[in-house]
Amino acid sequence: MNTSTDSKNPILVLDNINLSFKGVKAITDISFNVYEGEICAVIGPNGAGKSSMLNVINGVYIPQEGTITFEGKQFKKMKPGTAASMGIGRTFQNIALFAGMSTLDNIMTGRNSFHKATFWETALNVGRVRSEELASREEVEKIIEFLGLQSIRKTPVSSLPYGLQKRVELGRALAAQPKMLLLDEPMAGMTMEEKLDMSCFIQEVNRNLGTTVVLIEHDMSVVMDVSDHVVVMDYGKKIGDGTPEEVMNNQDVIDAYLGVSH
Amino acid sequence: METFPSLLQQYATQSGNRTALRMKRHGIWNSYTWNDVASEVQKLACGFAATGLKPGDKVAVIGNNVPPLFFSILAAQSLGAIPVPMHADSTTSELKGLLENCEARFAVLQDQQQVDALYEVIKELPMLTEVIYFDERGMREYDHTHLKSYIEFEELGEQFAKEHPSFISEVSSKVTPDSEAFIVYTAGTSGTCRGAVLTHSNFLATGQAFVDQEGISENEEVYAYLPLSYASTLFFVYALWMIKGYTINCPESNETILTDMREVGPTMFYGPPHFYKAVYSQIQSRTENTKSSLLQKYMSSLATQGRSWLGDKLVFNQIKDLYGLSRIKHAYVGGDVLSEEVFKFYLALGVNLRATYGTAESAGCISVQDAQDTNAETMVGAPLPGVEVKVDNKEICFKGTNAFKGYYRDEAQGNLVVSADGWVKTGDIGDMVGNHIHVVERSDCVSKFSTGVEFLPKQIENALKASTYIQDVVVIGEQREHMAALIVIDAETVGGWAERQQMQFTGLRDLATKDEVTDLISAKVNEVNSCMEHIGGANCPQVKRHTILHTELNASLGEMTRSRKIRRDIIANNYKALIDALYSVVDKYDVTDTNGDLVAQLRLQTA
Amino acid sequence: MYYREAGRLVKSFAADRRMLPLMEDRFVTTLFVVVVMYGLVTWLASDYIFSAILIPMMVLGVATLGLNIATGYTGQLSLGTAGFMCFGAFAAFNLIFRLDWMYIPLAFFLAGLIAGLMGIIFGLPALRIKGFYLIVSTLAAQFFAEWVFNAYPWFLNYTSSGVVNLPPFHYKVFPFQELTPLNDAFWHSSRGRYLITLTITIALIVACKNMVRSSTGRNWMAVRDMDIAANVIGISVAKTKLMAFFVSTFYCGVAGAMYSYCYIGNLDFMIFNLRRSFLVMFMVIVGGLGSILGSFLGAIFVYGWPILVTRLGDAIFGGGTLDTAFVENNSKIVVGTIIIVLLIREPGGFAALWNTSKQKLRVWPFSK
Amino acid sequence: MWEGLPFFLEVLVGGLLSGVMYSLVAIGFVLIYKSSGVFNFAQGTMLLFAALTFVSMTERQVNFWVAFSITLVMMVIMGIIIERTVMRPLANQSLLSLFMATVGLNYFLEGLAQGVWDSAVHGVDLGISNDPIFLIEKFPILGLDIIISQFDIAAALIAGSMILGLTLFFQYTRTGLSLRAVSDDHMAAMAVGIPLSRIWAIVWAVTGVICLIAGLLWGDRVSVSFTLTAAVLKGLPVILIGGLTSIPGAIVGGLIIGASEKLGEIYLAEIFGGQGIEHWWAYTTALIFLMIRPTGIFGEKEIERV
Repeated sequence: MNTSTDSKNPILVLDNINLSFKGVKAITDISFNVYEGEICAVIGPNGAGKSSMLNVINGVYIPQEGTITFEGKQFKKMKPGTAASMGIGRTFQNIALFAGMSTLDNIMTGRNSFHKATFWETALNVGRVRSEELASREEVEKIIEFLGLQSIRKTPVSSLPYGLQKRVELGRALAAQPKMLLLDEPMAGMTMEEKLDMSCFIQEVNRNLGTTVVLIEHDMSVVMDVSDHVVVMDYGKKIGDGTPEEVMNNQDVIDAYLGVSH
Repeated sequence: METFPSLLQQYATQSGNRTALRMKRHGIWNSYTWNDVASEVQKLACGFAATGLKPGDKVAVIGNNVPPLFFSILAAQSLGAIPVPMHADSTTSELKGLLENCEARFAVLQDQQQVDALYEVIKELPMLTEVIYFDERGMREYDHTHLKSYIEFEELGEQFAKEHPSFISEVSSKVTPDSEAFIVYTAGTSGTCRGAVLTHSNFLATGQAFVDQEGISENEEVYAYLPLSYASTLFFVYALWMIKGYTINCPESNETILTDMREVGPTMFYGPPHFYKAVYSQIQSRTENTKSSLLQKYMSSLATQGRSWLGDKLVFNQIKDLYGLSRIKHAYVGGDVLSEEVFKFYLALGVNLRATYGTAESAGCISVQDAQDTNAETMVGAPLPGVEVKVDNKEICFKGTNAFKGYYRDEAQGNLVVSADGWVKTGDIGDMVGNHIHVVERSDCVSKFSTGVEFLPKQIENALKASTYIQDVVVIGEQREHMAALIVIDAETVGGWAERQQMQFTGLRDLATKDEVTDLISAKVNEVNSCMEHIGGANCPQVKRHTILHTELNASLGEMTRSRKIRRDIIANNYKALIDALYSVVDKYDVTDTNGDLVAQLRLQTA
Repeated sequence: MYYREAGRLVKSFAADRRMLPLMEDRFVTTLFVVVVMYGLVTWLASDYIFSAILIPMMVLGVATLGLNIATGYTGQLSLGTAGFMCFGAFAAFNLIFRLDWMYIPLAFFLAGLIAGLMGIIFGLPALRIKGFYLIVSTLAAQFFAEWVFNAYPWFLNYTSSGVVNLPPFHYKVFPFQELTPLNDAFWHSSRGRYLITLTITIALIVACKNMVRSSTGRNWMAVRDMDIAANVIGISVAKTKLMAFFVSTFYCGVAGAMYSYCYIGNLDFMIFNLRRSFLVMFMVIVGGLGSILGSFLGAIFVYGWPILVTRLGDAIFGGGTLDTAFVENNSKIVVGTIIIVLLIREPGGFAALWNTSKQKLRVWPFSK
Repeated sequence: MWEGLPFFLEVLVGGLLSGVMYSLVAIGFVLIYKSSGVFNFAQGTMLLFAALTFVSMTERQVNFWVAFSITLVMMVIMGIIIERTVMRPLANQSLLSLFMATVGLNYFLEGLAQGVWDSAVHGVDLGISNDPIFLIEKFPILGLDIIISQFDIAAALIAGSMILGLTLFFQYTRTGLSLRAVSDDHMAAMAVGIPLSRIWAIVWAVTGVICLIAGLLWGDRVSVSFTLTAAVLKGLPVILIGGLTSIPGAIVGGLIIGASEKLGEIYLAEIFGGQGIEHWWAYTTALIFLMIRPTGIFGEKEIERV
């Protein structure tokens, strides 16, 4: 389904990552590659360390061992700021929107790296500020149209239903025009239609903008039809890695995951 | 005598800087002056010409009414080609059928959605040579052997214009009032689609008569959300626009239709009954939500006592403002009957609402109510100047400037509908009160019980639909011993009601199966029954059994036309099991999805 | 009611980004500022109204706005407001006293900058310390201010009493002032000081509004609402916090300078004590966290209440019957109660009440 | 041996002794913070309120113990009332607004206290002599020529025993156990059937008592007047050093602040030219500690879950 995956060049390389909290192992010797322009699904039972994995990738957690290589740049520990500036976008499992702001403003914050004006310039609302604001607004409006958020543009996000909030969060991540998106259970707790919409959005982003996507998802049917590449985790270890088909037929996976999970 | 292209030229030269068209996009209202329109049309037309569009060719235009759609229609017409508007959300099979029927050589599409719909069958349509899409988003991946983007198409046009500067004007000068302007497919409630061929003068002559009679000015702000694929929309939005040169405003998305209407605050508006009904219901439920008895008193007394100066200042002007009705001079409803209660409400509110009557065959308009008709929603006024109407054994027939040329490639059907002396059958039954038309019923909607007794389902449906809690009703009874009704509740108003009752509920599906709601609706049904009895005597047909559906009727499943008229045959088929249950003794019916899991347990009520 | 929004087409992003998007609001605001504040009030108000009501309310409003930027918009608690006002006041004094070419507005601006600098210094711990622990650093600032101006009389030009009367020295408001009919006497008069305060206040309000409706403000609120998420989408939390502290204390500094120059007319570190910090904080809570309008509503109420009580007392029982202690305790009880009630019932403060009533007007006759 | 040492020790001991009192106040904070996540800023005023009530009664020739017990009861009631009327409605609000509520409460009580009684300065005499003890005379063995205020010792002893009592109470009684459960996780605590509101009531009542004791000791040292409310400002840096939720933290913190205050006053004041640096010095000390351990010495560091 995706052309650029065939020319397998990894955009992200994780090299035996180890992470533990107060001695409790969350991730053990995990290494895998994410290839440019693919949709990579990380699956596994609850508490398998999937979210922690994403947190390591964009520097929210610092692994005790291992390296993260993004676009050839190797890091012992990634910082969230650096990750963002290198073009890693992110959404969270339990929505992390800015509750006090409108849909529009939330997505606008996603463009903060494009705003070079200093605070005193903004105070005086000089030409540069105006042009930046308008430029951002234009970009953000494209996203709003893409995600079909027109009717809730100015609504405070706190008053939105769950499904829409997830969309807004995706919008905020997109606003930064990331090279790679980390989506933590983008479809959790959604109705069937919402799930379909969401997977359409994800696929379109991946196809049309060429954005690499790493997502965590429980709904196997979704995983199977959106992803080019699946990584399976269990108890902080990697137990499977390959195309959806390969993974499906991998015995460990069947035992560990498909066996136990709902 | 004018044609659409000639009128366009006129505006471009005379009032080039006036705003012709506005569309909200990205949260902003973008305007196009007549100059912009003219130049866009010029480019497109050249593009068409460059890619070999000949006069008389058919151009399918598929999409919501966004500016480029208007442009392509005008462009096609100025080349003497015939635009064939189709619905934005038509399914692949629908498209295939229509495109084959009208032998379209060109198709202009709005965006990915239509491309996807068409893409699968594109190779099965040999005559279709060019497919143009407006909206670039998501199109890069597609194989472009059959596709052109609007942009590259316009580039072609500019090329062509350099080579043949005067080509377009020459061709369009050859377009005469009697040349075909549109082929409009009738979304017949009977199901089958027929393409009515309509000329420039069908629209322009009739339209001229209309604007003269109604006093439409060139300063109108018109709000147009209905797709151009209906004859009526073509008449009320497109034709009148070209006649008066006023400003059209198009909404941003389907979710923002109401809010955008407020932003526009139109002076003229044409809408279907369900739009007016929706606004009405919303106003009602918001009124109840205020819990202010004074306001509720005001509103309820509105219909009876009308408005006072104070009432206007304090309440009604504000309400009109909230729904963008404050500036409205001409409000029209058409396509179906709007229930009396709602109709009266708007009139009392001071909205000059008029019912219009028309069919695809009559270029969308035969007559419009005038002052003396407003007492009854089924009185639709005197025929427009230049149009004659007669009633021939209960069936309404018309002839005159708006009479169509016939059905495209359907001689036989044409002859059935058009008599030798040019009278066109509408298929609606009614009578004349003086020179005013009174529409009683669409003939194909008169049903017979197994006993042979005739009854008019629509009558009961409208009676029920007068309730703000009921969105749609389907009355069944054809070849059965009595009537039964499938009811779709209005999620918003019933939801509001439920909240006021401190009820817990998740959504429409949940509401539909709640005892309280069932009682609410049953009460309404009984009310209607008793009032039917009151009018028609004891043995007049009544709704014996009814149930509340767990979903809305679905246009894409063909359960209703895109103008939201119900299609009995398809519904009867889709809900066969349920209906059979209704005619049995059971009082519960389980709806299950494809995996056989329970979706909802419907209550089957007996009146 | 009043609002009539049908037929308003927003035709550009610029128009949509206006400070006051609603035409009605623009109308009322301009009317209020131009006709009322600059017109009628300037013309009619008495010396008492100027110097005992309007000027202090505006000055305190600015201070409140300052605190609101840190606490309301960025979520950084601060108890050092008065301390930073103190820095501002002394900075202004020394600038004007030691540089005879200095102009009042410039002096106030520089005073703001200096206070802002202190703000950054005492804000630095915020980069490592979160939430309540930050109180420490702001309180340190408060006490440090009180101490330093006591310990080093140089700042007071060695005035024995510890209080300098202002303005004992000639001060200029703007260049070529002598060419205007308005002489020093005017600018030293309550009316003149009112005009200075009003103009500066409006300027500061506009500046704040500009920041709030641009990337700066969005970043502040992002940090306030969820700093991890903010960090992940590339907002430098540290930088944003410091910036907020700087701007916040800048406003407090200017407020301090205005407080001593335009309001009480003397310089005394004793009045910039912790109690004043808390008073400003009350104004924020009562007025509403994260609201410019609220900042001023809060200031007006908290400052105005005691005055109101005294006035009423005088009106009812005849002049001077209510002793100050009573009034003070009364207003403490009232304000305290109101704070608690607001926090329970309407955490948004007066601003929220204002907005809900405005919203009601917009959807009148409906309730939502 | 450094000849300044005795003096240094004298200062240090003095500091530590007064530190004990800070600890006492601080524990009040900690208890409430632990149980309901509230940073009770009103404590200073509760302290004043208690002292004022007591004094105003003794001044009206009410017997010491009668006055004491009446005040005690009153403080308990007050604690409970506060919990009911202010804290419960605000349960599971943001920490910020909870804090602000107590600030408002503080202001309210100030008004009330001075409204009901008066804003005059009162003396309170607990009958503890204030004569200094010359250590060298009492314990020649130590060979230290240090003067220690008898009162300080007494106060420290009282406060100390109080602290000890509380610690034991919250370590070994059922209530204490449930308190710790609550501070770990409200929801869970409720799930296992711990009556939150009762815990809160108890905690606030205990705080009332603490306020009384501290109020009296303090009042005796520096007359009973408005300045007593400053107690809260003493308590603040203490618990922040200790880490908001830790009783041992509060104790250690108290000693640290007490000592560093006195030492700073003696040894740093002249470096800084002026005097009265102890105010900001206490906070600077706290800052230094926090920069090293952002959540205090005993405060647990939370992992940010996203």
